[in-house]
Amino acid sequence: MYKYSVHNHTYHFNDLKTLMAKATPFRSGDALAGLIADSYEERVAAQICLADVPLKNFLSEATIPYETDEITRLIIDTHDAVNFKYISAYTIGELRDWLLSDDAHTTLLQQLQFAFTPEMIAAVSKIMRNQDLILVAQKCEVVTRFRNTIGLKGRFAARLQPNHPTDDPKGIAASIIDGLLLGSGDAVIGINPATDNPAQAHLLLHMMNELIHKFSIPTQACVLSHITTTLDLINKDAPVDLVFQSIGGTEKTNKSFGINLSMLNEAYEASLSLQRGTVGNNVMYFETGQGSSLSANAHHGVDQQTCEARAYAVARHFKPHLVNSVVGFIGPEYLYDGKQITRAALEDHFCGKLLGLPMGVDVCYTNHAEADQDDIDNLLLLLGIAGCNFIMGVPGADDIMLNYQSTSFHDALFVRKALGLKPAPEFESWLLQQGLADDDGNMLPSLTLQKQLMEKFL
Amino acid sequence: MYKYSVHNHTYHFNDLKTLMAKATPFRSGDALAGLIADSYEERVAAQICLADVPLKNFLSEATIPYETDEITRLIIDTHDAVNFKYISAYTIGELRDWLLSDDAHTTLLQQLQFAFTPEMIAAVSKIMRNQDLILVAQKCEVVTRFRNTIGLKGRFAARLQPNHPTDDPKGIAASIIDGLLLGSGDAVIGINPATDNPAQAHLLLHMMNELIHKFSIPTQACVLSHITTTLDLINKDAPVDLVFQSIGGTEKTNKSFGINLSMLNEAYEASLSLQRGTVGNNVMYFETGQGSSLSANAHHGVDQQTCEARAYAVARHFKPHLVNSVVGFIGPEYLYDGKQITRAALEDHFCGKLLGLPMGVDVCYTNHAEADQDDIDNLLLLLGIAGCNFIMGVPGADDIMLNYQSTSFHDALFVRKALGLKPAPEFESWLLQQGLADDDGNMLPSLTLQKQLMEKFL
Amino acid sequence: MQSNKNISASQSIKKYTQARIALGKKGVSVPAKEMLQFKMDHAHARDAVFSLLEIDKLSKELKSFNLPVFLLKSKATDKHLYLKRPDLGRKLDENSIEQLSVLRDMQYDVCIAITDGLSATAINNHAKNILVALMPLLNKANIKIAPLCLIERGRVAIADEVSSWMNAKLSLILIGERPGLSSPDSLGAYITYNPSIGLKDERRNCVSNIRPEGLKYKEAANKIFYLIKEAFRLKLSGVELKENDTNASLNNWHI
Amino acid sequence: MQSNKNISASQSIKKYTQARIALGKKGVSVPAKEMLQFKMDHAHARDAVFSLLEIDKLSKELKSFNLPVFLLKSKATDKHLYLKRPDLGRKLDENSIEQLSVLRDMQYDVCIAITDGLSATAINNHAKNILVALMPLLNKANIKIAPLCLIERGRVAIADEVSSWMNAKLSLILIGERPGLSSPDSLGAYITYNPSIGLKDERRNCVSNIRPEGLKYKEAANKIFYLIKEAFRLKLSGVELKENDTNASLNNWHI
Ligand code: B12
Ligand code: B12
Repeated sequence: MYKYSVHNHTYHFNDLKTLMAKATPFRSGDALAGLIADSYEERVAAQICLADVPLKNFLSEATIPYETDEITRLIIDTHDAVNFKYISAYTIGELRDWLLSDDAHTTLLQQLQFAFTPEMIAAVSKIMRNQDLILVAQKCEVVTRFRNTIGLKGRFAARLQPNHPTDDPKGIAASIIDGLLLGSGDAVIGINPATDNPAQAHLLLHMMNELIHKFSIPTQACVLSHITTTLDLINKDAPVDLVFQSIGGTEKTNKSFGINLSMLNEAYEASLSLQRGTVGNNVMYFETGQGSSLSANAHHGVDQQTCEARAYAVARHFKPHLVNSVVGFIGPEYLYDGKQITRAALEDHFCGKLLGLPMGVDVCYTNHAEADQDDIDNLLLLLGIAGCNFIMGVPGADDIMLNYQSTSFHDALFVRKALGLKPAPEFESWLLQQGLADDDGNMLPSLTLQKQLMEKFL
Repeated sequence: MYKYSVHNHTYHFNDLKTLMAKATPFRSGDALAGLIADSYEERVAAQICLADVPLKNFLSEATIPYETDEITRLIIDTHDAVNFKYISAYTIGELRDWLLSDDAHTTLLQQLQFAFTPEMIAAVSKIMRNQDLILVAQKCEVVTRFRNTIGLKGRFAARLQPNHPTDDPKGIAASIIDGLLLGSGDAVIGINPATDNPAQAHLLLHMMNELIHKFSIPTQACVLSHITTTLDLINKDAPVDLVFQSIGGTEKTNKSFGINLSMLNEAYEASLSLQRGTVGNNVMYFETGQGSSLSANAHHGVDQQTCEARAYAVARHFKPHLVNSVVGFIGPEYLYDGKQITRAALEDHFCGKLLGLPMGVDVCYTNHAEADQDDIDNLLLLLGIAGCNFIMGVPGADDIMLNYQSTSFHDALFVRKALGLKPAPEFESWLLQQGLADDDGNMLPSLTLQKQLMEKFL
Repeated sequence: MQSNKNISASQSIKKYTQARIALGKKGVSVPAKEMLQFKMDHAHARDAVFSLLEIDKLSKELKSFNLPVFLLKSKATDKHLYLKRPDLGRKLDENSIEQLSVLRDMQYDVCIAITDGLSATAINNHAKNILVALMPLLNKANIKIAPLCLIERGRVAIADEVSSWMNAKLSLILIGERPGLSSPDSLGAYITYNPSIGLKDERRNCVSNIRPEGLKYKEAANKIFYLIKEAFRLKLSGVELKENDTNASLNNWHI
Repeated sequence: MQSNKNISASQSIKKYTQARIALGKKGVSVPAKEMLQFKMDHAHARDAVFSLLEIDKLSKELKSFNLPVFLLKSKATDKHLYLKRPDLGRKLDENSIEQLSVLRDMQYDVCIAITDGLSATAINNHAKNILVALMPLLNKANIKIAPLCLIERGRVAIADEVSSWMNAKLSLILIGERPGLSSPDSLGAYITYNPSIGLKDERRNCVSNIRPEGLKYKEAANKIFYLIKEAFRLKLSGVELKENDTNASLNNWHI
């Protein structure tokens, strides 16, 4: 039982998960779930109260019981008690202050990744302003490698997302060519298939494999099929670089996605065994997003941001190359407008980074949400400053299959230009070699390459 | 008469000012004035239509008649026809594309300042995304000098704003000391007096004069009294550094502020004659803000952002040291929420910079607006990236006299840290000398200086 | 700025996809024309979200399949509430339940529900056409189809409630997918074997992006029919039911 | 991090102002405690915006000055509308005009209006006290005061309309200033000589920040009285009327 008094009123919060939910900045999803604070005053009371909770409490009071949830078990069983000593005396408020202090530097934060639990980090994010989330995330550095190196400071990558409503290979290839010519694709060339048909996925994997090898592009490919489909494809010797899966932060959420930890593990082992990486072996690509647990009616009364942070505990277990919070994707029932999307994105990026993940963000919104390109522009820059590893590159920011607006090839260039950031180093060299970029990072047209690509794939 | 057809509907716009108003991104002030587009589709139709208007039209079709408004006369009479040749063939849409191209570089943009009219720049801003406003503003550089140099690339200044509800000199001094110790005050130490009592203003000017000279602080002081009060004080030999005035973009608005161009000119000449600057002679400090014309019922059917841009024509005539758009100050009837405030701030900064002004922004909101510190944090960074010259430094972001939330000394440090920016060079050296900062720009405590300051002023 | 030659080369790749490619660039930015067109499309997609079912036209069309047609509503009483409260969009309102109660003692193989979802435009434009292609397949296979239900402001899961009132073995719901910038009228079909209230989406299959520029009516009907057949054969639907048919359109997917 | 000694030194400057100084810092940031306190104050300031006039209490208090009291309303029918439509807050509603019409043929020197503005709390707390200090000054000067008007949801300019219905030579309006984070109850007084509908703010004078922690009642009353006297003497108010009195409180402003 937690409580706090303001003027003549005492607010009571039954348990840690309630306190955390009430301390959460307002968002539609938690309102939908009936978990949100009833007033601004109650919200701040909960934040003040949460600031005084010792970190130790988070090890003894689980938001979802250890017995009933394999993710809670994963969190507790992999907790790094040794490094926890650095911070074990702190409350949430003190942790926030410490994170902002110069004592909390890059390498120490890296060392503490498994000393933090998702709930601790979710809790501290709830009492932080956007500027705090950005300043601390800026200090984190999570670097991963497959055929190139993602996440170095001063770098900013983009997933090339060439989706097509009927998975037409030529249509997809046209988008890929456009994206490469505009410098996108270092994070991954990743196609969401319109259907979950394995034959088609196989075909697309082959096409990308040829592209990458024929043109010596230092990047990786992915077809974002269900993990069971991908596993089958691996068994059929399809050229699988990264294994994709959407994941959630509760066992039940993952069940609704048709997965569990052991399935993830099986796919992880299978793809590791392929040894397709050249500079490293981070083989997984995960997508997450606030709201998926509630959407699957699997949230156990835990607020959506805490569920999201728990998903990161799943992700980090498999040393992913990329983790992508698809932040505005589901719709306004979880994040209503640009303000909520922005806040959630900064929280997700912050939490993911502290928990040791190579976080990217799909800066996006749907047409039923109250948001527009201006919100996207703002958030892009904030994430760029916060040190986000990658964003999406979708032709003209319009995904014609998934029906939402994400960020474009141009947007990635915008962030790089406005903030002086560069693509992944191997990819940068490739762009230079191909005459697609000059030394200052300006993109140049390359008719030769374009012609070669078009001849091969169109 | 302008028009554009979508599907089966044709939208008609009677004149340029109507077209511009309808093309304006939604904001409460223009809705209040009855000028806003009726639907999103109409707004975009107006934008598409506006994109096709040749720049030349803006020289022949005034938003407010030449005959009835001295600001229109100022705009037309000082238009730089020679440099206009660079852009005279463009439409608004082509101007937008050109501004974003590499052809539009810093020095050329500086050269074009008086070739642009406020209306041209307001119009082009209306069809630009936030990212466009930021990218173009980033290329501008407007440098001004009095006792230090403001506006250099890589620099970010703060006005120290130590207001007190009864103008108590000790209360004000305490805030000044706090601000200096936290590295604020390079733009100006500027007090809004609680009353317009000249004796009091005189007193405060004396106090700041002593402070600046005794402690050799390379900065300037200002009491933000009405310009007539300041002029009287100059005549009474008060130590006036910068002359302040709130200005608007129509003659009628300025009348409601109790001023006109000749009064401004008189004060300008008077303060120039004092020769108090050491490294330069930019002696004016202007404040503006969308909504003031409507608030004074003096907008002539011109949208609030265009009125604001017209105020910049007034400002640039007097080569000010500082121009500050107090963007969220008036309240929700003009800019309803964080989104509108953010957009307006980026527009104002963009327009001011292109028109040749040393733009700062008071990133702020009132308690009756739908905004909070998260909006402030976001906007702060966006402006930092856009190259904004300065922001406010208010103790704890809470102005206890003007009753609104602005940015704090800490916020200025946050922007500098997150973006690697430094204070004005002369002020930076002073901070180093005093042991208040180290070479990396980290702020250090200086007990000696603090004690000296306290002994002198408290 | 790009040379003319280059522009025309890059233009030529446009024909392979409706995606916004080969836009050119000014500095690093999308040119004004394309940028404003994007905004206009956004305005129209927003309009589609708030579009309404053409009930009269649709019920006339549905009646042409010689099945009773029920006009139902979810508990979400308007579009704004519908957006914020998907839970209400998953439940039938009182009046709708009352209407369905007459079917209490019936037994059907397949129940077909049609609902606006996030784009009534999608249903207005395509619902009939897809049924025209699908119905003959179902009839030929001797599948017993329940009365058709046209539902205002439904979510996918409302099919679970509808079909449990009808005792249907499998439910098919046609729903307006959220409007895209380039596709304000895309239709989705979701199939659930042994539907019951409260089940999860992993128990369903989905055929998506149905519209002339996406998955064509005939191909969509084939896919749906394949999934229905397989569901009956395997007595399940969802993640364990894979869409393994190599149908006609797959042929031109080889590169 | 700061040393203890330094913290205590910086704490000692706190006593000179209510401003948020000497907060310390973590990295470059405000410590958690202060940051959260700021938020709580924001919550309370937001509450003040939506606070309501205690009409019963206030009319009782106002009646103690032996003047008739009118209870009026602006055309802004609720607080949300009031925030978006200041124009409505500048106009009396029909019923209020009807009430005032009985005064059509009267003549007064000063009309005093009292309105919630952006903080009813300010009026609830201070309106009476400031009048207690001011009324004797006005009475002593033989100034003829009109009936008092308590107005819900008024803006400053509503005083122009009120006083024109009463034919008053000068209007004084007490209004709740927008709430600050540290002052949810600050009161402002605006004085207009020869008020008439549609005039501009440059014709008014303002005495602001009236509350015990700001400008004290007695000093405020002195200032207001000074401005009223000067306005009658010069037959004007506004930018040309400067507040040149060196009143008591000015003495301790010398450093
Ligand atoms: C929104 C969405 C989601 C959301 C749904 C949550 C929500 N509250 O809306 C989230 C992000 C959780 C999601 C997850 C997945 N989705 Co999805 N999703 C969509 C999307 C973009 C829009 C759907 C829509 O408009 N529905 C209409 C509204 C009105 O109905 P609703 O009742 O509000 O929404 C329900 C359905 O959309 C359903 N749903 C969403 N996705 C899927 C996928 C499958 C296979 C099923 C059976 C149901 C389902 O969940 C919602 C809640 O019950 C479509 C793309 C499209 N063009 O339609 C893809 C789409 C339907 N999803 C797809 C896929 C593959 C998935 C995943 C399997 C991805 C993965 N590998 O893990 C997961 C698992 C879904 C599950 N079994 O629970 C594919 C389906 C391909 C196919 N033909 O089978 C689509 C077509 C996109 C794509 N090509 O990648 N998805
Ligand atoms: C908002 C505001 C403004 C806005 C008003 C526009 C608007 N639509 O609200 C703007 C930015 C335009 C403004 C301008 C100025 N203001 Co002013 N303003 C305020 C503020 C912060 C809040 C007022 C409030 O809450 N009113 C209550 C609401 C409910 O009433 P309202 O009808 O909506 O608002 C009207 C009045 O506020 C009036 N108003 C606003 N400022 C002033 C100043 C004077 C001298 C007068 C007579 C009227 C006036 O304009 C509004 C529209 O009619 C106060 C600070 C405070 N603590 O009160 C300073 C304050 C009232 N302003 C002040 C000053 C000095 C000015 C300027 C003279 C500054 C300058 N040097 O140019 C100008 C000119 C005003 C004029 N003559 O038209 C001083 C007044 C000092 C004094 N005792 O004389 C104050 C106290 C702040 C300060 N110390 O600097 N202001």
